Amino acid sequence: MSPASYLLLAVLALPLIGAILIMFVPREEKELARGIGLGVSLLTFVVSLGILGPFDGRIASTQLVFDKEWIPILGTHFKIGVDGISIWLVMLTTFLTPVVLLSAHRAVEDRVREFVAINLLLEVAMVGAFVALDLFLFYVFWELMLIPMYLLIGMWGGQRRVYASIKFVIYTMVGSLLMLATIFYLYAKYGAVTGEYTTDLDKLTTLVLPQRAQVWCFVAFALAFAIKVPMFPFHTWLPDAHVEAPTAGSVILAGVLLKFGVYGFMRFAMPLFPYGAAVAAPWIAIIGVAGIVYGALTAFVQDDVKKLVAYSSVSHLGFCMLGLVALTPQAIEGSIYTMLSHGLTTGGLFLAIGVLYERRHTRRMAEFGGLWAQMPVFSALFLLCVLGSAGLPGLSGFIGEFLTIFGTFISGGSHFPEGWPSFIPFPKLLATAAATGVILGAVYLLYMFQKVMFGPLSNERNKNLPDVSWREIAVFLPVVALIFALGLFPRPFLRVTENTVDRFISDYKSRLAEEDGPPHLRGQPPPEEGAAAGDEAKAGEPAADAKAAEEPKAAEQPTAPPSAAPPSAAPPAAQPATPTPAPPAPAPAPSAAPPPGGQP
Amino acid sequence: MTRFWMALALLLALAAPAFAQAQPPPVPSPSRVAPGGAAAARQRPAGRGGAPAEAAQGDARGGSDEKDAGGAKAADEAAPKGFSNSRMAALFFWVFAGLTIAGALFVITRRNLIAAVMGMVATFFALAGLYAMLYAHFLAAIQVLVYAGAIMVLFVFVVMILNRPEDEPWALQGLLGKGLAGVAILYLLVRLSGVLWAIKDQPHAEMAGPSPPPVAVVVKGGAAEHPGKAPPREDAFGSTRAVGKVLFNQYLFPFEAVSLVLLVAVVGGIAVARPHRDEDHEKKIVVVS
Amino acid sequence: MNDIFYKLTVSHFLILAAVLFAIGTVGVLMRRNALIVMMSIELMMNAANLTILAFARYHGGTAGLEGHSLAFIVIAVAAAEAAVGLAIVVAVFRTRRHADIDRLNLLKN
Amino acid sequence: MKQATLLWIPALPLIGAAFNLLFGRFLSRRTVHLVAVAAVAASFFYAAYLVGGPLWEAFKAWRGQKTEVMDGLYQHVYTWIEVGSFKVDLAFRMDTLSALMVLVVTFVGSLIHIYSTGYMSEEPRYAAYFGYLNLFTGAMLILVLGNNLPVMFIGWEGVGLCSYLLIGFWFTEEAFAYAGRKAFIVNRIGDFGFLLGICLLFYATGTLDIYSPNADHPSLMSESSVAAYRETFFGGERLALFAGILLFIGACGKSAQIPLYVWLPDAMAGPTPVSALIHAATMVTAGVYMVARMSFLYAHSTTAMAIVAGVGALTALMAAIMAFAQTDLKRVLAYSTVSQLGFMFVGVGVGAYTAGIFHLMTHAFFKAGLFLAAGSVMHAMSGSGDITKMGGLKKYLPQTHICFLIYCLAIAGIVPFAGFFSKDEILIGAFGTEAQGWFPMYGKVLWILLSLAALGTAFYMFRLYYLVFSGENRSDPETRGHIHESPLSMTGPLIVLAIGTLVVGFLGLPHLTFVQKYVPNFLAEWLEPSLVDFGRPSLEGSIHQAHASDVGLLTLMGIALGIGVVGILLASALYSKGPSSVVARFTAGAGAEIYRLAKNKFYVDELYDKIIVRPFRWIALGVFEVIDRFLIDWVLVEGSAFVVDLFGRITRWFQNGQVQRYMVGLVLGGALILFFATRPDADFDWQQVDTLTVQFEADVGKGPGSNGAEVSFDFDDDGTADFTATWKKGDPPVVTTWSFSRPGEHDVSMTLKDAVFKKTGTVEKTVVVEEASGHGEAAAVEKAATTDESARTPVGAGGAQ
Repeated sequence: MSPASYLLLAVLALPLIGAILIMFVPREEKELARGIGLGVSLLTFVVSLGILGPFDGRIASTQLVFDKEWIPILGTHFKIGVDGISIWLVMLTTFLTPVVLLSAHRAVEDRVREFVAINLLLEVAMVGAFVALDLFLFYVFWELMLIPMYLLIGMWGGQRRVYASIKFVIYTMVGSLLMLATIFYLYAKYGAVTGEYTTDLDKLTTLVLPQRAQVWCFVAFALAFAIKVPMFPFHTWLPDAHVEAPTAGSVILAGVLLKFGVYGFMRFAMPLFPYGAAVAAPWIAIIGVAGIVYGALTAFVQDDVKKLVAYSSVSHLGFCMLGLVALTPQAIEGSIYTMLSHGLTTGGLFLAIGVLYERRHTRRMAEFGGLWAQMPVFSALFLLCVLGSAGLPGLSGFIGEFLTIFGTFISGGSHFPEGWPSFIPFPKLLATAAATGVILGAVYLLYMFQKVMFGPLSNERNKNLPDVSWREIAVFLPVVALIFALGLFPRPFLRVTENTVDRFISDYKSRLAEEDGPPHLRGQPPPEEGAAAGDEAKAGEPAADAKAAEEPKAAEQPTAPPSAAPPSAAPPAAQPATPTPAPPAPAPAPSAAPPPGGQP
Repeated sequence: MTRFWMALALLLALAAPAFAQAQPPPVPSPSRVAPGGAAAARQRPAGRGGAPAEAAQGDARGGSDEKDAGGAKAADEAAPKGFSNSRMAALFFWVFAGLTIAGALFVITRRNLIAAVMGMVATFFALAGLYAMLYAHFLAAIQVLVYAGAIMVLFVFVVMILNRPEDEPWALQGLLGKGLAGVAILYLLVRLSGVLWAIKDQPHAEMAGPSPPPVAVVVKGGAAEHPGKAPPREDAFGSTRAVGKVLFNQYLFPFEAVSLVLLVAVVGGIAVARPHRDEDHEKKIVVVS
Repeated sequence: MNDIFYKLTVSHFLILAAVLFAIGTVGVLMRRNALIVMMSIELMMNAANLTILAFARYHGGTAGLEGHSLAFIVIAVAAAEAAVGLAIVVAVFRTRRHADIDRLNLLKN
Repeated sequence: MKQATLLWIPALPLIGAAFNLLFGRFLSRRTVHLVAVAAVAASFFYAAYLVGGPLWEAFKAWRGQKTEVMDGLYQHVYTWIEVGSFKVDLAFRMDTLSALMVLVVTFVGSLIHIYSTGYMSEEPRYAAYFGYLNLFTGAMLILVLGNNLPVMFIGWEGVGLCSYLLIGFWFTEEAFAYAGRKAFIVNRIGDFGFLLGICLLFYATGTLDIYSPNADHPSLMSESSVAAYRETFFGGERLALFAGILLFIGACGKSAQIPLYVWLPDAMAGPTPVSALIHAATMVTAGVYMVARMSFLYAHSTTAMAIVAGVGALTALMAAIMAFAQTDLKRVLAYSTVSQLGFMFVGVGVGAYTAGIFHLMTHAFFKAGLFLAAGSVMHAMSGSGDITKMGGLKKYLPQTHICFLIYCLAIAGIVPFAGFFSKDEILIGAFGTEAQGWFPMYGKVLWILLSLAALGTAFYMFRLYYLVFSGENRSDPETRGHIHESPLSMTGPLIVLAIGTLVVGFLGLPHLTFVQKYVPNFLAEWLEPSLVDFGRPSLEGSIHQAHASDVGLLTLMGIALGIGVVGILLASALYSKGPSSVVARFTAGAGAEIYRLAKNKFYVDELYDKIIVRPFRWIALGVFEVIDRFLIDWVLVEGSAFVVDLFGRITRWFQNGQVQRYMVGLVLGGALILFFATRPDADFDWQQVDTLTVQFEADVGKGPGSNGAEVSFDFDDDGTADFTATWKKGDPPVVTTWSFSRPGEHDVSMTLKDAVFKKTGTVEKTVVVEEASGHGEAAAVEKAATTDESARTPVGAGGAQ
């Protein structure tokens, strides 16, 4: 636990302290509350920038690990840390929160104190979920996220806010409960194999479940995350939530919350259940592409600007999912990058819509038109966000989409199922279909832009709209600047992610290579059925079981299964090239080793 | 009508403890005079059951003659047969039981509230009598004081406050369910009575036997814990002192808790029943009704 | 046959208590007037008390006395319950002009 | 390879753009246009310096030994994207081809900037306009100079964006804004292909650099890549075909070829200088440039080239026909642009890359000039571009008239003017081309199409000329009142371009031996290092130019010239005095159909509207309403909610807040529990004590019911009790023995009748009796034979221990 890891802890703690602090501010002191909130969130952002210092991009594994035993009986740890995947998402979170707070300066007038506190709390939950390295901890943060967002929508939302918020919560709950059950299943299985009961991610990833179980577990996890993403059939909560949520809520929702779906796939679902992932991959890819097209189509026919952007999110996150399962470094980095840029561009769009809504209290396109003449600066900012979202080269959106399509196109598709019609170059086809998203994105976004900004300034009420104030410019400027920065200089961002992604892929492949059988640790052949049953039985008394688990360590023979099954039970194919060191650190996959915790 | 019930209940109930605890003479003879006194002398009568106990001695004597033949069953018992062993006691039991049931039925059948309350009173008194027969003299007293006294008076007050005979006594809606429940209750009753009846074959199931031996309650920090001191004194079973010792030793905390409960109940009762005057509440009432 | 009548056993008291309890239950079930219902509840409590005391007698000794103290506490609680319950009845009656529990369904839905 | 800070060439206009867009609104018009023009001009001069200096050196050096790829100037700014093996440098390279383009772009660009200062002088959003213009120039230069496809793609999309912004510059007109959007989206459709082309190329070659400075790192031109192009990819066709086609789709979008040309005529909504710069001189030629730039790719698929050339030829002809019937000045020019672009594509498509680029260059001059002149005319006509309302302007606008005439001659291909040479080369190239995989005479067919197109070009251009300048003025008086020659800022560029039109043609004199003897075709030599086989031996399968004899060439040139003259004469015959009655009669009578078709652009827009735009909307709407709203949101989501609600309503019957009903539940539950709990569970153990003799021990259970319970055994399974006993509390357990008649399995049933509840429970077990004495094993089978009040069979009971 390096001292730097306390930095990470600080990122978690600061907003929490801020939130508590703000609850002591008297109700009337709105400015004070806002000030504290802004200050705290900015401070948090600065501290999170500080993470980049000790963080070493060359190390693929998680760093700055902070590990404390949490609930000894359950074997859960308060274990947090960042790696190349999560670090930028944490940054995104800490970056968007102050932006949001600043943007809501005028929009929110009632219950300001609660509003700010809730936003900070949300930040805590989101950062926590990104850095959690313990399944249980992750689940706690995952659910914790729900409440502030629920309140944001429910308290400061629009007319149908109650419907929307409840829909949002129930949707997410449905998924996450399945996930919880699966977590317990894993927990029990791991405890049965090695007498140790823990929810530590790095340890659980060393467990190899039977393939059927993997498929089911993956489905359970995938549902939870697919709802969050949201992937195509599970997306209908998103438009409602977005439309009803206040600007701040929408920005955070689109900017960060949706990323948890993809992130969850990356961090949990795929490493834990590689076989299930492999089985599901083509379907996820197809659904992802379907989502791209579907989201674009539906976005095109919206009249409510916010709804349009919400559906565009569905489309963009389709890219993320596609890139994720394409399993080439380009594609995965593309999907991560798409997440970042989507957080910025869509966040920017929602901010812009918020500006419009503050002025006109409507979001219907038909109400607007010709605004450019009235508010040129705002239009320019809006246009930049639109173009960034439409993936114009030189802006952030392009890199992500391009890398995703590109990576998918060149991916061998080896991990796609055998039965697939071979005469179809499957990944190329997917990439082609995904690339249509580039066209469609331009179609609906520019359609929206034209309806809102171009044309005659007919509507009387638009005749004297004020242009953006300096405060609003201050809100937009960092976002737009980052959109440019991400578009023009993606390399620093990509470089930090690269090693982690490479390791992710290699791990995934090596895990996939594990042969089927009752639950066992990686690098060890599965015990024969009877022995497995013995494992189950022995789950009761960990001591003896632990001893059984020690055996292979003591005896230097890798093929000895945990439950002292005759080595003959193990097919020779199972034997790793090198003698396996003690679980949970088998040689073929150094990744599975316990996290070095920042000290290389 | 109600007056009659009340009078009867009172009479019998007052008489009850006396019959319950009156002791037979050591040598039963018809010409025996004032055995009650002797009884009182041999064993402290649960006189705390109340003055009526003393007053009822006479009846006890009167009833004591025609009993001994029936008590054959208990012949082997070393202890002198108690008076409660007699047909008389049994008779009283049945009377009290009948009274209890009757009162209870009266409670749930009358549509006149006063009548119901009176039935209740009767039940309570009868129960007091039964308690007394069980040598729970203290509780018999409490029963009379608290239930028949306080609670019932409370009820009566309330009935007076809302003097309004309910228009339709039986809740008709959900009659199906209630009918079913009735049948179920009957079934339960029968079955359970079967079980309970089976208990009588257990040893010591005899209730009309001699009074339980006096009890020496070990008082915390009392003599029993300090060897060399006098052994703890014995008290008659069910006497106030005995119960009190137990209550204030082992069960001090529950006792305090209950007293707290009572306090809360009093305060709560006042708080709830206090008429509200603020007009917005009046508005609420309008909305409600 | 005579035994049943003349030989009092604990069963007699218990069955009596059972009957009393049953009657109380029926009262709670069937009647609509809150007061009656409360009285029926009191009946049930008394039935319980009777049982307790019967067993107290049956056991005798300190155990019996413990039973007595339990019965005592039950009575106290019953008193409290009666007080609060009646207060509620009064309050309800004041607002609703009736004490008909079937029609006291504000909390429903 | 020479290092040179090429970055400045695009950077200067971009800086200008940033400056104008950010601060322009606070500055005076003067500052604004000074900055803008200065930026472009500076970049032109800098480029000119680079070309004249270092590049020229490199060129000469290369001409010495024509063995390797000419390096040209190269600058690696920084690495843009790098993921795994995929690496994109933001690198610029200036070779002869891009140098040419850069010069054209910056030169014409600066002229048009200057022109704009006059033309747009009344524009309120002056700074924005110049900002966009600069931005465009910068993007175009990035496109031209970019050393790899992604960087090219930046410019590619950047120019698209600028054209979107500039077409919709006067966005208050709904139609203009729509035109801008149309342009962008159609371009996007092209870019979609371009993007996939990039992916495919990387997939095949593992690199995207057009040229790589260090030898070990492969580039798209290196042998390994070339080999990759040549191997079959799909359906027996070479990869070069698919890559080429995909890239060409992008080119179609950018350069307005069939089927993606529709946006260009609408693009005339933008300010005229914009049309001149973007939609005539530079942006639209990007596709041609790209094809030439990737010539090393196209050279390996004759099919791809055939398609390119064919599309080009068709476009050229079709656009020419459409141009006949247009009555709007700029639209005519727009269609002529489309047609000319078709010419260029034929040029590059038949392998006459030099010719294509040559025409690109000359076209940049005279078409830009034409547009600027048109702008000047419209400026004079107070904004209207309707040629039916013009006429006789030659006396009002002398300079404009002269320049316009020159341009027209050029585009018509009359001899000394630039258009003649370039178009001629294309025609010759087409005529003399045959390649494997083409059906014979394909080149000839192209030639015929192009000749027709050329005829049309000459005709409609001069129709335009006559309608505008000759005859007497047909405009309404007050417009005629203030017809005036444009200011110098506008006429100046016209004149410069006119001179250019006169001059540039001589850069590429025809390949006549006697001509070449004295003046070599400079352009061909200049472009040689940048095109197809950079001095390498011509690759097998690529296109062969049949080197015709001088006579052949001369005849072809003669024919071309003749065509031009014929067209002009025809036009003058019909339109020299304004629209003549002949035309009227023709359009009314015989040619009515054709006329209507041409006038309505063959209804292509309507067709697209029918088959693409509307269906798209319908599908989108249907998808949203049916799938999203109905199927997912209503059926699935609300449906599940409804089910839950239903159960809620059902359970609410119990939880209705009525204590009495709870009581009912309580009592019923109690009764049920009692009912089920008071079953006597009969059970017995057995164990063989002797031969055929088994000892049975009854288990009467516990509880009050067991006291006085009756136990009865039925050993021989005849239904009658063979042993009966009553058990009282305190008795020893009921034990009995029974000797069976025979060994083997016997069904023994025990019945227990309890004392309290008077219920009976029965259990039946199969007793296994062995010959020998000894303990029998645990009985396996247990059946629950139930009496009227069914008995629960205790699980796992029985069997001797």
